[in-house]
Amino acid sequence: MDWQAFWLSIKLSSMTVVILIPLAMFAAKFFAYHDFKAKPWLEALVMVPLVLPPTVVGYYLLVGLGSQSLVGQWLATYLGTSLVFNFSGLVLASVLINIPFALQPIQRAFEAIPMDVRDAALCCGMSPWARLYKIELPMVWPGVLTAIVLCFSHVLGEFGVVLMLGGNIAGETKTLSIAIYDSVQAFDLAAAGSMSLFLLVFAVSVLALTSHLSRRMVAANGQ
Amino acid sequence: MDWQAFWLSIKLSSMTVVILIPLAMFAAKFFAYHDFKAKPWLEALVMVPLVLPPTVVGYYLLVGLGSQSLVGQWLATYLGTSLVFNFSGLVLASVLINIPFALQPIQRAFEAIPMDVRDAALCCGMSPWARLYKIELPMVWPGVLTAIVLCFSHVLGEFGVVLMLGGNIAGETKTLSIAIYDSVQAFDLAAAGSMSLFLLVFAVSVLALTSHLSRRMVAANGQ
Amino acid sequence: MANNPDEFRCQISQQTPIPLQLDFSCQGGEILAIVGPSGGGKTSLLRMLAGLSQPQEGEISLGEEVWFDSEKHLCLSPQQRHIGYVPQHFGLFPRLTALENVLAGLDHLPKSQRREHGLTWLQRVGLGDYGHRLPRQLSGGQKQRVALARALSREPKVLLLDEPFSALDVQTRDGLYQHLIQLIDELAIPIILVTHDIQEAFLLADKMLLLHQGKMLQSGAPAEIWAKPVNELVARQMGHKNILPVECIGLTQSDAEFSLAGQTLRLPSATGIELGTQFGCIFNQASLRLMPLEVNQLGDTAEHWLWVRVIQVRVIAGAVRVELMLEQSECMLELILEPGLNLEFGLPGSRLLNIQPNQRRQLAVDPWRLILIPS
Amino acid sequence: MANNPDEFRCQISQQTPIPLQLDFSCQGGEILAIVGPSGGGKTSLLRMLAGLSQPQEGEISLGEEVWFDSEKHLCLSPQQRHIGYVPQHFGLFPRLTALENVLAGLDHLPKSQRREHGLTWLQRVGLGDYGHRLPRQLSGGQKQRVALARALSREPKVLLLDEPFSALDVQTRDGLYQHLIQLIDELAIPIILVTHDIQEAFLLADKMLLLHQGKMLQSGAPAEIWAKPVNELVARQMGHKNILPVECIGLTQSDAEFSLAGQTLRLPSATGIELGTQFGCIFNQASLRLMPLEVNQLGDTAEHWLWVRVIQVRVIAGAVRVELMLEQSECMLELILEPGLNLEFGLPGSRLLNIQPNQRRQLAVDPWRLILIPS
Amino acid sequence: NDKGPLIAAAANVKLVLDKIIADYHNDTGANVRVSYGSSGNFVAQIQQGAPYELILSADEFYVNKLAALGLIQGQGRIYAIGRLALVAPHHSPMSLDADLHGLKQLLATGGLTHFAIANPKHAPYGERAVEVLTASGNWPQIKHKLILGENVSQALQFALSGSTQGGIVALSLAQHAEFKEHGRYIALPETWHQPLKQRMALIKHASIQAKDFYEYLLLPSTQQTFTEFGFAAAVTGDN
Ligand SMILES: Nc1ncnc2c1ncn2[C@@H]1O[C@H](COP(=O)(O)OP(=O)(O)OP(=O)(O)O)[C@@H](O)[C@H]1O
Ligand SMILES: Nc1ncnc2c1ncn2[C@@H]1O[C@H](COP(=O)(O)OP(=O)(O)OP(=O)(O)O)[C@@H](O)[C@H]1O
Ligand code: MOO
Ligand SMILES: [Mg+2]
Ligand SMILES: [Mg+2]
Repeated sequence: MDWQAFWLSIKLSSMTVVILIPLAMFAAKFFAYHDFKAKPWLEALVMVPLVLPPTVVGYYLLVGLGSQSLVGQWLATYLGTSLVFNFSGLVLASVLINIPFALQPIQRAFEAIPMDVRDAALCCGMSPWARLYKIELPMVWPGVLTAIVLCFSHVLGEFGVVLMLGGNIAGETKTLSIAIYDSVQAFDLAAAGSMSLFLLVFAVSVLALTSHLSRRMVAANGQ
Repeated sequence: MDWQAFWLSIKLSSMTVVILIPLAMFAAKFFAYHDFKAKPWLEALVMVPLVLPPTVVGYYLLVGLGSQSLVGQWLATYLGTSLVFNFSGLVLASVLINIPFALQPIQRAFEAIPMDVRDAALCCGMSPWARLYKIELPMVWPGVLTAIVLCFSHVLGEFGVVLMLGGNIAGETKTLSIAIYDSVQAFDLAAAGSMSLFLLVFAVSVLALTSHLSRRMVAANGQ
Repeated sequence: MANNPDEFRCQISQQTPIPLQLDFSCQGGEILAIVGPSGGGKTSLLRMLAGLSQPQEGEISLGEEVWFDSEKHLCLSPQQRHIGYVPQHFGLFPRLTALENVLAGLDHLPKSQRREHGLTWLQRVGLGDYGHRLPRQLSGGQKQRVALARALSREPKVLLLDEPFSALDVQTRDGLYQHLIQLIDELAIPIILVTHDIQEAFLLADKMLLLHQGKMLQSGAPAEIWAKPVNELVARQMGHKNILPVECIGLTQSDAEFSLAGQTLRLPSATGIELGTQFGCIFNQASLRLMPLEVNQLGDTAEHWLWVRVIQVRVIAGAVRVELMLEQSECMLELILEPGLNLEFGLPGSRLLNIQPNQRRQLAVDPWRLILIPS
Repeated sequence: MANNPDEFRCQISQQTPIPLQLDFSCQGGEILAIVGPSGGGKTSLLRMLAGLSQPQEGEISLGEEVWFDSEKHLCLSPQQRHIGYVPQHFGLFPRLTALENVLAGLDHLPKSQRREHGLTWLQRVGLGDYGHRLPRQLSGGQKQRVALARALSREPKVLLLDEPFSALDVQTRDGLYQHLIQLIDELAIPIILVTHDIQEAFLLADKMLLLHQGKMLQSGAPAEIWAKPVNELVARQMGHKNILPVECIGLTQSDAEFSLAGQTLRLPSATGIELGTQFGCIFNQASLRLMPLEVNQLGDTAEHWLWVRVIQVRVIAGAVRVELMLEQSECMLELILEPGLNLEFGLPGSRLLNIQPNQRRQLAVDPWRLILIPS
Repeated sequence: NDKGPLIAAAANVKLVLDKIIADYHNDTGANVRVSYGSSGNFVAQIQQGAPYELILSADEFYVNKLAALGLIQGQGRIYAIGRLALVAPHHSPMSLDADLHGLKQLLATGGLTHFAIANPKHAPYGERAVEVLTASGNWPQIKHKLILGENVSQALQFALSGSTQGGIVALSLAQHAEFKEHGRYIALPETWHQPLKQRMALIKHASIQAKDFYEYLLLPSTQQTFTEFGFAAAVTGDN
């Protein structure tokens, strides 16, 4: 069992979820409550990371963010940093490619808040933050949970983008899913099998626990 | 532009959606309205295809469905068919790995149907089919649309499982996403770029159109 | 069980989730009104009758057809019961138009007739022009009427109405009463009507049932319950206002003397009245008459009259509402003065009667009209 | 604009999405009741006052504070208006408990006071023990009371109530009236109350506004509108029942003769009555008196009486409701017989009066009490 | 930096390189870190500033490409010559011989439904496999039966999956212990195809340690290890 890779995967999944979900909530709320000509196009554009093979997405990200690119040069010159072949690059990539999984379910959840509840919330004199936190978040929670579960799982399993942008560097960019892939490639089926099994058991337990806790949480105050 | 691969991708995406979504609706409805001990576990298990690297999932599918496997032998003996290295195998694999994308959003949509509407539907004396078609489907439609969009896009972009189970046979299992991957690997960046662009423009247009039409459809009778 | 062919019988009891204990029946062609304080269990009961939830124990049947029997573990589904149900919050299908909502209940009709039948009912509830509207494009009362049309149009075997007119104005309401009465003439089905409007219950219901915390407090003809409420809660629910505590302080063969906040009242004696017993006494409108300003008109011996002080005067629809306080107490009385009833026959309006706050007045009491209830 | 410090003024007009044309004001400490048929635009109006939607044109202001001005493109948000709003369908926050729902409106209070204040109000609406319940665990009336507590507890600058008592029984309702009146005494804010219950409007409202298809049909003190409705629609909304078409067929200096379904009535003449004009005539309860069975008591010259036939008799709360039909016509009259009012003073109950369906009776009319409205 | 320099290596040398790195550590006490992947990906990554100091490519093409871009020191060196093997899973009716007669026979009888090679479009081993099939005269019959792996390793997975009757893969992989449980193999003569010259190169900024390992790979003892793992020794004089 490659513990280093395992912890890296967990770190990557968690950071992606922690960064992406709040951003997705704002975007989802905006999309849900505003209507404009370009909206269907924007919504479709958000799906782009899903439509191309992950390795290809990774390739374009690599070219777009690498040291030869404008972004890469700007980053190197002014921040002395880089987004390729290191962990922060992976986080960025994971956030980008998981946008569709985060946005869509949350947007649907916002759209489903009944008009009269929205009206009442507006008339209650709460600050927008309080409203979001006290009223809207509990109501869109099932959608947010779906988003979290999808993103978390998908980051765990994702290896195309990660491999391309990260370069399989142990301790830095070699996630468990790359380790499993490597083992399969190297015919170390025993290692691949045990790592897969471990990852599965872990992920299923975490997800089941999450869904159970969230159900209890929601049941404790209702549904 | 590899038209054969393009049409194959479209065919695969469409068939996956057509087969998966109705099944997902029944499962989602069941999950939404029934509560039992094992439910969190089942819900988590459904996420499994997301958690492992697609190539690895493909490898296990290949071994599990191949002609040496029990399933493969049964299929060969009794149906004279096989699920590896051909299109039907791809469809099966696509359906399996997209279950999380289909199930979760639709389940949330079912859960969001208010109690009083469900009560009223039960008291209207409609057959369960009529109820599903006339009452529930229009209400869960946003969730179903999300499921369709996610599945459709994901099948287009998926290549790990497809490559592993399908074996990259032109006209049979070589989808556009594999073709793009191949081009990138072969440093045929021009071909990769043009195919990617085409796929993107196509996918974005289809998705935007879908979302636009569905919005109009729903607007015509409401929301 | 040799039931009436279309007698609807319900005998249920349960402790959880909320306690319920009921036993009643309703004949075909009869309207049974269920009234009671908010949270009494009316909606919970209706959902059980509809088959949307199951009581712990008991039996529900329509004629020979058993709908629910806890002993035989039998429970028909809502579909099998073929009921018409107007839920308290309407339960309209949000993605269907008003007309489609009505049509949704008409699957038992041949396809060719459905549309016309649905349109007829939309017209009856005054929404002929709103068939294409979605629920969210309708006002509260319009929604309620769609729900009503959906339930009434499907020629149900039993009709369950949960405050079906609560969002409607008088005029619209009156029109719908007529349609309901017409429907009952045509179909002769049992109708269970939950309502908070006592006038409505009086107007429509043959029987009435008072539900409080899951228990039947009283049942019978509305007029009977009104005239003989078993306790103060029932009385208040029936709209009685002036319920004051009295105590029997003297008893002869024909009369009983009661003390009421220091004043004394002589009422006709009746069985069950014993010296020292406390009662609630309902001073309903018909029993009171405010005397003109010239005091002492009734003489000084307080037998059938009380001293009161005027607190507030308010003109209401065609009448005057006066709030009075019994002298030397906190007891309030409300009096609706309609010309000729509690006043001497004359022109209405407080001005003409010269009723002013803070006046001291005499209030004549007709002892035969008072209602005594156990307190 | 030199407004009263807390006068709430609203002057708006629009054509789409629904036509609305209104101009009214409401002083601090006043209750303005808005009534009108279902779908008249009451909820739409309230949403505009709350800032949830914008009218096309007009101005809304509270004292010196302009809330909306179409010319200056000014529109305060609902938060800025600091209102209390009870939506028609309650709009409770489904994931918050009853208490949290109330607390949600108390962000302007110091944190330490919120909980206590919220609990006080929950108790006032009779839900002290239900604070921990979620909306879906409450009955219809309990939900409505939570919404009410949420709006009233936040000490708003204006209170907007959309049928806030529609799901409540008489008793609970009466208790809440008291709290509302108490609140207005404490805060002296303008209160806009949409209601379908005319009694409620009479009891609570200082002013009343009749809204029909977005237009103000009439406004004024409730008693005034009741006594002088400008047309039949207003009359019906005010609860008048017996509105029959009459035509002036003779005119002297003091009297006017009217034909009513073949019979003739002599009424006091008034300005505006011309030969041949048609009116609606309201025969309200106080104007009618059913005569005993011995016919021809009033003589044969029909001046102040009509021949009628009894159609239906029904005992209602403390009185008898009789449906009569004018002879030789389809005109129906409804009569609530309370002892001593429309009958000679005596004991109530149709049995004692011997009123039976199909009897031919004389109905005395008090000409001074009739109300004529343009038809 | 005791973790050692980062090396990019083609996936098909994973087995042998793991052994060599262990030996290297034993011999010198020094460490290297290695990242296995596809040579094509490495080129793209090195172009974007990947922190590799040494690349072991699966063939010459990619190193030459890097040289043309001026990203490596000199032209690099050939470190090993790849060899091909014909493999068949245990149940396969195909008989193995270096002349591919068994394959031809199976094709003739229609007993061959699927045959796995690496994708000739971008995998060198796949390219050479096609050469072998062409030279042996089997190409027209077999070209529609081909299952293409993303790389030679995946081709072997296909071959082992039981759903093919065989395949042509790298000898180095076919020799692997794991493989023996599932199938048989036979080495194919090097004369059937262009030599699979696997070239390595030091990246421009490569450190002393990387250079040291680079040299270590060319030691005769190391080259001996390569041959044990199914490669032909590369260091015979010509660069
Ligand atoms: N979203 C909408 N789109 C179109 N018409 C609407 C919409 N909402 C309401 N209406 C219409 O506007 C009119 C006024 O509605 P509103 O809800 O203001 O009536 P209301 O006076 O509150 O009626 P009620 O007493 O039944 O609640 C109604 O005819 C209704 O059908
Ligand atoms: N899901 C639930 N869980 C727990 N208690 C509930 C639930 N639903 C209703 N109750 C409680 O059951 C009691 C009866 O509710 P019900 O809805 O039957 O009352 P009701 O008579 O219809 O009242 P209303 O006139 O206000 O509609 C109430 O006290 C309510 O709080
Ligand atoms: O680059 Mo490979 O390992 O010949 O397929
Ligand atoms: Mg209820
Ligand atoms: Mg309304």
